[in-house]
Amino acid sequence: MNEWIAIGALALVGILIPLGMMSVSYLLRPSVPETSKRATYESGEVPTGGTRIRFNIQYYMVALLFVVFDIETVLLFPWAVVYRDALESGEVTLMQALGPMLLFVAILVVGLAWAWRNGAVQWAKSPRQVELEANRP
Amino acid sequence: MATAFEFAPAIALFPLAAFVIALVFGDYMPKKGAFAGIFATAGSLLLSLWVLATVAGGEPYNEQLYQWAIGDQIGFHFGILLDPLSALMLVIVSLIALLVHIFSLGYMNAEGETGLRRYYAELGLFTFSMLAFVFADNLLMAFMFFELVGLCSYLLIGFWFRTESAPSAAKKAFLVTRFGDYFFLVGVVAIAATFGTLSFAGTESFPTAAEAAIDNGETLFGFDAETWVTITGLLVLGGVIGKSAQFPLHTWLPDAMEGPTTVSALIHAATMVAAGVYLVARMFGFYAQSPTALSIIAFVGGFTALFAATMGVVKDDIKQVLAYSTISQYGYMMLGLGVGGYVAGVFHLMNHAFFKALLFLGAGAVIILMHHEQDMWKMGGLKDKAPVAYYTFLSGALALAGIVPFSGFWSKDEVLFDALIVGLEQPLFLAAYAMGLIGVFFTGFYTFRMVFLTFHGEPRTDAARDPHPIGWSVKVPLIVLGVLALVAGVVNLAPIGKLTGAEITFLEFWLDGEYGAIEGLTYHAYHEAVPFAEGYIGTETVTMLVGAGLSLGLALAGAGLAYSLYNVPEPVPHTEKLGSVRTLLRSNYYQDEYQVWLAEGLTLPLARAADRFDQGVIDGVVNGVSSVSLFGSGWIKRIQTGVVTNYAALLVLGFIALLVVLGLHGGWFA
Amino acid sequence: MSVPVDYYVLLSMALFCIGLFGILTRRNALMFLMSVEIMLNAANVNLIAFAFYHGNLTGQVFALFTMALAAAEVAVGLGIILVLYRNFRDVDVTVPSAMRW
Amino acid sequence: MAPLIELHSWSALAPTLILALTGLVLFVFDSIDPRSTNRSALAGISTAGALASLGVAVWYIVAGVGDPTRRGTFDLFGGQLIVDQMALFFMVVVAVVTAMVSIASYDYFLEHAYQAEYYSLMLLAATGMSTMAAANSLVTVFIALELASLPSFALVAILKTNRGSVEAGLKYFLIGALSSAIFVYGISLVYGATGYMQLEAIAQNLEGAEGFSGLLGLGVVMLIGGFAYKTASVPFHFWAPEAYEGAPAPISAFLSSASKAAGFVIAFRVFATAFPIETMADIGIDWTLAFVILAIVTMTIGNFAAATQENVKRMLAYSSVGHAGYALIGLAGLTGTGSNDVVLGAAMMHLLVYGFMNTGAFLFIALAEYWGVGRTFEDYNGLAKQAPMASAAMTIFMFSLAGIPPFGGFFSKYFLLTGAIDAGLLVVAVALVVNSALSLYYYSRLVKALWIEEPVVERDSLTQPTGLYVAIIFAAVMTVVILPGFGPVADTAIEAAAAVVP
Repeated sequence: MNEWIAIGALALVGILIPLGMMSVSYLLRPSVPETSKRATYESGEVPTGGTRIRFNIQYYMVALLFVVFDIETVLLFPWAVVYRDALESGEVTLMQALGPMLLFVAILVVGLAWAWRNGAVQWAKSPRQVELEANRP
Repeated sequence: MATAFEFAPAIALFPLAAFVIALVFGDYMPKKGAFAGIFATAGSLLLSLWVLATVAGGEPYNEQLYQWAIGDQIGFHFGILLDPLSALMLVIVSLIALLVHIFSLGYMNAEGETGLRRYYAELGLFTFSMLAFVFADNLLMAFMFFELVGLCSYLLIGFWFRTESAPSAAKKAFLVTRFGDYFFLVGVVAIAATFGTLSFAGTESFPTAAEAAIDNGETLFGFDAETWVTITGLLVLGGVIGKSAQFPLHTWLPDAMEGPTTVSALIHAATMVAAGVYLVARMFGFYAQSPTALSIIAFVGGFTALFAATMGVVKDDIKQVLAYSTISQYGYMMLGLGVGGYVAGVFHLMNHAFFKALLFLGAGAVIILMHHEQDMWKMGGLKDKAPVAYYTFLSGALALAGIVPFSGFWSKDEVLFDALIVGLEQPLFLAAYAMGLIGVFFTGFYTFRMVFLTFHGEPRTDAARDPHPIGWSVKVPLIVLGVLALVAGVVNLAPIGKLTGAEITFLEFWLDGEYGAIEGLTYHAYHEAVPFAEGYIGTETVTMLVGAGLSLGLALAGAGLAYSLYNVPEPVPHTEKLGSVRTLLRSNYYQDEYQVWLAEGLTLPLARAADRFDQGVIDGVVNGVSSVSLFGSGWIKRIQTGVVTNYAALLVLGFIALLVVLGLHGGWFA
Repeated sequence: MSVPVDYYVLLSMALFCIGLFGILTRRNALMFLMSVEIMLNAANVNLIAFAFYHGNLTGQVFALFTMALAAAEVAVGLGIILVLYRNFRDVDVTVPSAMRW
Repeated sequence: MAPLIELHSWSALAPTLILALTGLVLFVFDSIDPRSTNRSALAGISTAGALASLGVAVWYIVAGVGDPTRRGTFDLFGGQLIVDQMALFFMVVVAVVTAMVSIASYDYFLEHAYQAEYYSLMLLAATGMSTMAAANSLVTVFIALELASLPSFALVAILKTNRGSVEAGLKYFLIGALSSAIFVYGISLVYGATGYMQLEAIAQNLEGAEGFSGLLGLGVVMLIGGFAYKTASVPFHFWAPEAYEGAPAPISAFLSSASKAAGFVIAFRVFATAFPIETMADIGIDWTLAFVILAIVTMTIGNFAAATQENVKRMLAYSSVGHAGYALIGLAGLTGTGSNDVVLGAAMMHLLVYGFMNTGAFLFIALAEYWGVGRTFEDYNGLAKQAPMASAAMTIFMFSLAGIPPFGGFFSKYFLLTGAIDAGLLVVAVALVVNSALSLYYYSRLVKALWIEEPVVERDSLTQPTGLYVAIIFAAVMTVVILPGFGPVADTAIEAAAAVVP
């Protein structure tokens, strides 16, 4: 159980330090309420609205794409681990080791290309696109 | 090498083809399809004769043609059984059918009937059904065609469906026979379920199986085998009693006279009514296993023979007299079969077919002569004006009354002889014999009362004074049948054979398979199976002479009484002298009344109660089930609240329930 | 020094139940989604612990697949939640209840 | 029989690969020409892909792939995927439903903005279902299941501005996510108890799982949950009525036929292969009992809830739940007392026939939505006068669904009934009969509305969209001609089932 005591102590210290610092600062600081202090902080600029604004839909699009493609790379990981060993063992050819992953990436590329062409990663529409959209039934 | 048997199906299929042709093209054909029927029945007759010859050559035939349902235990099939009995019956049926068709030319066509297309089509179908019934090789096929026969008789009795009485008579015939057939159907199912086969003949037949079951002392459905055979046999007998118009299901037959007289001839002589008795003969091997069933057949037959004969005495309508005589004569056949006289029963069936067809056709001729008048009191004196009709009718009447040497004498005498010898050992049967014997007297009386009233004396009406002429198509069948009624008895002159020692009982040899038969379906086999002992007064010959003398004497006495009462120029009804008995007889012993009372007083309330039960309880349950279902449906669909969080909760609950059930069942928590 | 596998199972079951609790109580679609993610990760904990216990890699690799699929699921889910918001002006999962019974 | 060219074992998966490839081709097409409205090209590509997949699968069956006595089964990736007769049988079901739905969608999505996305998502979902048919390891089962599910969520919600479609998509997604979480947790527990994910390996290592019987039991029940979700069985069926009602009708057809069939094939394979009945019974996990309960409850709830629906599509949705209950008999009957192959084969046959009759029925709804006649029974009144052919087809579907001879549905249901009786499950047999009787009520209600009732409102004359008509008539013809062709179908199904059940 000794090891567990050490871990517990470490966790305790880890919690106590930030709590202690916050309470010390709360005790020491002066309290002068003022409207500009309560305003939204926008890097020194005069704020133009509340914090609860709606983000552009593109944020979500990019975020979704990021999540998906980011996680897909996880699948590269086990492959990468065994790739060199597999080749050196001589039991598989280069094509057998590399081919499936190339196929996998190729499929991802198709997806990415599709997303790109459909404007998922485009931050703003070009005038030509706007015009095309307008002419579309 | 083509044998007769390869063409055997055509015997029935010819009339079927005639039916189709008459139905489709009848209106465009000369004589409205009559020729189609005549050619078809003639073809059937020729083929039947060929088959008869082949069977006589020692080649019986029992083939399964088409299996239409196969189960684990039992298969149902159509097949053909041609043995001496069925071959003989085929000839009789096709001959009578042919003659009736020919006669119809004179009776129906010449009289300008409408609806002849329908008439000939139905006649064809009727003949087809009967022929197929005759050569059926199993009970179910027999049942099917039995029903078809019933249907056709319904159609034909109701031929004049625009009159008031014909449709109701047709309905009555249909319903009464259907009542009997209901038992028949139950019997068929019972036999099929018990023995796993419905074949009449062969090693895999139900009579054989029944015999084996009785010999092995098996228990079937909780009864010992013999009792069960009796029960199933009596169930089938229900159909026979209905069709062959035996007491108490005979009431349809007199009403059936509403049909055309030709149809009556066909129904009474060769088809519908004969079907019942033929069925008993067909499965005689089965009945022979059960003395109880046989004695019931004998008693029903004997009683009916007497009972119907007494009613025939007081009838005024010529066809009514014949109707009751038919009932009575089939009673004799049943009596004969019931006492184990297989040959006697079949012999009488054959003879009766000839003379009864003759009498009906003769009555038809009389009706033509009389411009469609059927009341005998309005006839008289036709003897000189229509000698052909008279002499042929007389021949039939003598046969019916059982006057030597006409055919009816020989067969009726044999029936009574068989009853007598059995009765001498089992006194119970003496009662049946006595009834049959007394019936002979009445038969003689009403037969000759009819003859004298119709043909003798002075014409009593204008119609009788100036009769309508009759043509060749009427005369030919009458002559053919008249000759047959006279001579048909020679096929089995048993008394003469016994007296002289000559081997002249051909029918017995025939049915006994001397000329070839299917094993087990012979007179000898039956005779051994029948459990009745036989006794004689002195010797066999003495017994026979006593019996024959007695019956002949009674018949002559009856005829003589009729002669003295009615063979006068101006006969008067003597029936008043009978007093209240007359009312009783005229009312047919109130048979119709009591059956109507049964129907109205007993069955109707029962049916009402059943209806109320059906409407209230059964329908209530059904409606209740459906409304409960729909209510339950309304409730179950409320589970789907539309809120997805509830779904998740219910899903988890359901999952946990499943887990708990499975866990408890598998003992995970133990 | 190794932690018995039972502890991991207990941990994962706790996570699973926490996720289930979230699903049953939260009405916000995003919270619902997060709860599902917790449940999936509970399975991942199990998989990796058992892979260690059994000494084969199947569980670990499958955990990777699960994560990838979870991500894809989230992507689809977010897309659906977006159209949900557009149509119903809300991300409360109990609001769309037009179809029932 | 012409010899099959000796192919790489990969090629055994060709029906699935063709579907995947078609999906990718559609993506490439859309990348080249974004937001294309070339409906004929898109529907043509996807139909051609589905038909190619169908053709190859049928060819394989005929050529004897998967038949142990002829070409044998194909194991791929160390037994992760297997191509046997059962796999091919369900690949056929998936491909044929996909083909019918693709053709029908040509007309249905006339004005729709996301043509290419629609078809490619459908093909990807079909790929997933096709893979499910071949999945032989819990890993591939789960991946294939998700591959089928994720596009389905999007497909249900594809009418982005239709509140019904979005609501359906949301409910489907949420229940689906919950179910797949439960399912994957079940996988992790089974893996924990046995140490393997490959189905045969699980079966071999069950003996060692004695100490973990609690974990294994929980895991098995969780797996049952996952299958119940995919097959829309109680208590995981809650998504089905809403998803089928709200989704575009071709998608309802697709999900209720192909997706359900795919759900069943993995259930059949996992339970028949990985959890042999005797071994599991020794451990105390009698999973057939679970399926007996689920079958009875599912068919009862589905049919009872369907009985009083006013909305035709929702009625069909509930009836689809009821039919899941019928097909569950295939698993419930694997008690070993009857003939396992017959009862499982009967369920397979039912799913095949169901693939035609139910797809056809939903496509008729699609046709009605295309005409815009409305959703309730009343709205369908008198349609037969204006569209006799389609109505006749719908009548065939209804009677076949109710299990009336001489249509295909009668035979498969009859086999299920005899299978249930053989297996000694009299309660299930009784429930089947009672529910069939009840189902006749609401199916015939629709037939009555179509043929007998007078229209409530005057309708303009109705057009005859080619694609929808082709698909419906094809489905109707198949529902009828499957009867004469039932001999070989039944033989194949029972043979396939015999290869899977121990």
